[in-house]
Amino acid sequence: MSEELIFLNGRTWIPTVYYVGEFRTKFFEEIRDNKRILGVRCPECKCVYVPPRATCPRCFNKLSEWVPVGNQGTVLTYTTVYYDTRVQAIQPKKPPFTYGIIKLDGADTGLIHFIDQYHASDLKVGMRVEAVFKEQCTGSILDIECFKPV
Amino acid sequence: MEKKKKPEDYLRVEIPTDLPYRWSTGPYVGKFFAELRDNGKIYSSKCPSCGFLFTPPRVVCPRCHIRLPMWPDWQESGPKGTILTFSVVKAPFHDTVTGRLRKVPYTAAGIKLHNGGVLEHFLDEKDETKIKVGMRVEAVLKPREQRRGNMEDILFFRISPE
Amino acid sequence: MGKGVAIIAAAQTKYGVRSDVHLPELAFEPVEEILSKTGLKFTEDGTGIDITVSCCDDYWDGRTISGVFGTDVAGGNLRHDERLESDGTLGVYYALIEILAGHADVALVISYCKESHTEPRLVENMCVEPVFLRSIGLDFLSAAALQANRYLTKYGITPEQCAKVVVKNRRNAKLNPYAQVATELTIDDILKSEMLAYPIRVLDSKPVSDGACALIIAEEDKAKKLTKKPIWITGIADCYDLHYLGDRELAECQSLVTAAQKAYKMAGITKPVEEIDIAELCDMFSYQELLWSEGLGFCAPGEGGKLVESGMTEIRGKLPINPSGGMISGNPVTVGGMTRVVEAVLQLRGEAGAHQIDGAKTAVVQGNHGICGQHQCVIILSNEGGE
Amino acid sequence: MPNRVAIVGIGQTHHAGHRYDVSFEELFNEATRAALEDAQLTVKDIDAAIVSNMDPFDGRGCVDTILVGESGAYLKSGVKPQTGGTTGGTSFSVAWTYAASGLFDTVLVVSGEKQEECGGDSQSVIMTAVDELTLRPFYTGALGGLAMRASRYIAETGCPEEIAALERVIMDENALANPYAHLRLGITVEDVLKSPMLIYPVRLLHMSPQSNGSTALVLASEEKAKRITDKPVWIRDVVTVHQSGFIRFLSGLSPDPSSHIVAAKKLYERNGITKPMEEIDLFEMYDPCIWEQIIWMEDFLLLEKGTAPKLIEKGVTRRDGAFPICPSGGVVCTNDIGATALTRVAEAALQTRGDAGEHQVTKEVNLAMASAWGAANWTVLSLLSKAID
Repeated sequence: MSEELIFLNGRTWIPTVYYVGEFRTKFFEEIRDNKRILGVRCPECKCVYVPPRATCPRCFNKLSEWVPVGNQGTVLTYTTVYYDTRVQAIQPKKPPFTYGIIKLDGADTGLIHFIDQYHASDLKVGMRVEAVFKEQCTGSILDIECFKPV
Repeated sequence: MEKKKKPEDYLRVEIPTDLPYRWSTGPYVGKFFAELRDNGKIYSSKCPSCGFLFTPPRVVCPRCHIRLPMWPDWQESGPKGTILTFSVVKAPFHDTVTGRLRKVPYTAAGIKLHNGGVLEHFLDEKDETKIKVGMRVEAVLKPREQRRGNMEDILFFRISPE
Repeated sequence: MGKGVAIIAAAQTKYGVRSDVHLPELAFEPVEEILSKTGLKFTEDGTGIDITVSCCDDYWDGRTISGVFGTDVAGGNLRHDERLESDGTLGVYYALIEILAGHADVALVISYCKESHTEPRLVENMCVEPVFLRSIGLDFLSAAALQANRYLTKYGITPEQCAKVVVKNRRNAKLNPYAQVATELTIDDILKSEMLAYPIRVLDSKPVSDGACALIIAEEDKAKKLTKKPIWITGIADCYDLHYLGDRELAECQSLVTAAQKAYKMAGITKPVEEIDIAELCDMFSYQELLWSEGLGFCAPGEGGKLVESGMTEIRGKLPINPSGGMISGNPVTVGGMTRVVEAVLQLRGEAGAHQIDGAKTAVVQGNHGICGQHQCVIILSNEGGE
Repeated sequence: MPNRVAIVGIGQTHHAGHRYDVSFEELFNEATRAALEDAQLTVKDIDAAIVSNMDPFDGRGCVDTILVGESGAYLKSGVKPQTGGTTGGTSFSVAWTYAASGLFDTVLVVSGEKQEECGGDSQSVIMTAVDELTLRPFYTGALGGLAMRASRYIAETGCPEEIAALERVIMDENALANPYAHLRLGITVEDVLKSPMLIYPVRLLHMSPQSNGSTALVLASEEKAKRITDKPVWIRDVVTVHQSGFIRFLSGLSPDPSSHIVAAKKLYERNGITKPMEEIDLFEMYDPCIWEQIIWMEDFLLLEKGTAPKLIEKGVTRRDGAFPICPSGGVVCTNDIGATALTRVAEAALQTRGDAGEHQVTKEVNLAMASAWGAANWTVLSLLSKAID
């Protein structure tokens, strides 16, 4: 085929904004004001959820009981990311960086966040980590800077 | 009563949707673009079953559900035509390609091309009182060296002097 | 099920980076083929196709209500055309539901996607919860890597065992003319390929791919009239898992286990390994074929690595998995599950050519949608039956 | 004979200009809970969940997977339809089919939209709905098509603007009686006539607003439905008719009939309806603009062109009229895109059950119709009845 291929460059840009909702806002306020992470407990199955949500996905109960969980936790799994999304920076950190799923002490579910290590020898499933908070909080999950090994 | 909260009082996370695309134009619209760019010609294809004319040519007839003819079984259309519908856009909105507000006003029109189908394009007249359905119009192309192989190789349609 | 439902025809495009065509043109290729194969038309008098079900995704297609252009391709003008944003297997499921409900007798199901015209990681980032996941840049690749590491660590599955999946499937792909990438690889090639997100390397993941599939599904009487080789859907089920990865035990796949159990029950299968002749699974990443194999009950939890090492899942093994080459040899998302159905149909009809498994009678297909296989669909197909 | 299915639970959130107070997930959950509560069921009773929205308005893909915890879909079946404005109607049709298939007895359908999350610029979202190769630079906004249809109707029938204003006021009166409606203005005909012209002949008050909200229904197969409630609303039929975006658009004055007419004819033929206005008791129409309500009355009810204005003048479409249209206030008062078409069905079902409260129509409702509109003038038309046969 000698036919030349013509391409058009396109883009979808929409100024999307996501509302946290009054219920979940407490989670971010607590980080900002007290540098403390909260979970919500289901009255029926007693599961403590982090990230918080207003409904127990298993029992469907409305959740309202906030419970503090530890700023320390255990790494359930992690991955060190080496690729770059290149075109736009959706990744808040420059590769290589590490995501971990961290089960905070007292929580029954894991929170996905950054672990500030990327050498294989420094990372291990089951390792203990602790949240590092930002000085200036804006009300985002990035108010937690990352988790660092204890 | 509690003071009414303003939008900015509510916690929110701003992350724009920003997705890049690189569209393949394929053997139908792509070839139409190439002919427009290289030879300044507008082509249409005709459904062999129902006779509907497609400008630019497309792959399948929605009515008859058969593959439409490929190049070179197309017919030359325009550059003259008549206004079928039009709309003067006055309210600005974000252009999803540039991420900026569209410059308004502009007029978009559905033009029934001579010997062709209906082509949507700009009309070089922003005063709606001067535009009437059925008016004769004519395509104005960019100079050859500025044409890139897309719809905007046609600058706009202008109302023909009667 | 209230009545027999069968797949009577299947078609697919060649997969690859298809810069030569615009998306509707790609989608029309298998539709044109299947219409010409079956002679079916879009009629209103009950002699042709009653409904079209399309599976595609707005963000992947770069178009809001992507089904609008799909209407022309799907024969939907002034007709009943339904559009789902999910994997193609869910489209097959919905067509069957339409038929069982008595709302349609013959359905065309299509799925299409052109991954190459956008940036997959950015699209996937749109498909996660924004406040906690989109904010940190998560996409389906980094999420899969979290799942892979959890699975490997929990059960001591080795990167070599995952690599063996790739070696096997890419070799199978050499026998499949529709496959995108068909290469003879060694385990070493994979283990030395570029690391994307630990433990997933470039060769552990599927390439960027474009393609489309079409199927015709019909109720029993019409199926028998329309083809001599109907492929019966004897079991089918889907199941959702939770969205937040930290809510799930990622080393298990609860939604797949649930869907598989339901589908097996419907099909009357009690010993999957004995009763199934062939499996086509959505292995977007090498570890997934192992994890999904466990979910489908081909081996005990944690035994996926040993399963691939045993040679049982090789093309000439007792239970060949992905003789087509699998998704790891290149199929787009949203289409991938339907490609598995198309491949299973070819096998059960004895039309798979060089990668034919002789005497295959029963096949299982797995499709999924969402982050880390969150929404799973299992389909059991057989060339014997009709109720 | 397909299996019969009934609506056994109806729920909706308040539809509002802003719902900053809740997250997207919580919004869908509100409607889901309301529908389950109405049916007096728990999430354990649900076999499948059909969850839908129009993704780019909310800036999320795969929302069925994101909402699993809030829709009750965990470890259950389901799928996400997406057909633009029609989505809610399509989702209803899909849920009806699920419940009729014999594979699922009780099916939840929840649709919604948090339009404020697209940053307030819905025009830009809709711009991405037109052909990327040939049409995006010339996009005229959603309004363009509505205005062209309205101006053509006026030219053909001489319908005075006062009729549109009157019907808009009737809708406002309905909305004032419906606590869930978004725009409840207390406007007069004069107000409508003086409201700013957007594109001739469409004025600001003619148009539907941008709303946020969610609606949910619980559907059940015949045996289940009879056990769940003593007031089931039976689904007589649902007809879907799509049409090609290109042929409608590119032919301008298309020779093809509209999908509304094709759908209506099919529905009436399948259900032995010969005089729709006499046999059907009310109609919840998807009316994106008040002019469309007038034009589409004629399309859906197979009336002669230009006859709708007289019916409006006579008060036929009012809540106490002979053929009430949109007693809820309709889409011109409430438009949370993904939910809109499902809200039409929900409202028609409430009226059929006699549970619409202050906006309950005067006449008895035995047979009600609801329409959906979206994408390239696509149609879903549903027929609900009080009696099973």
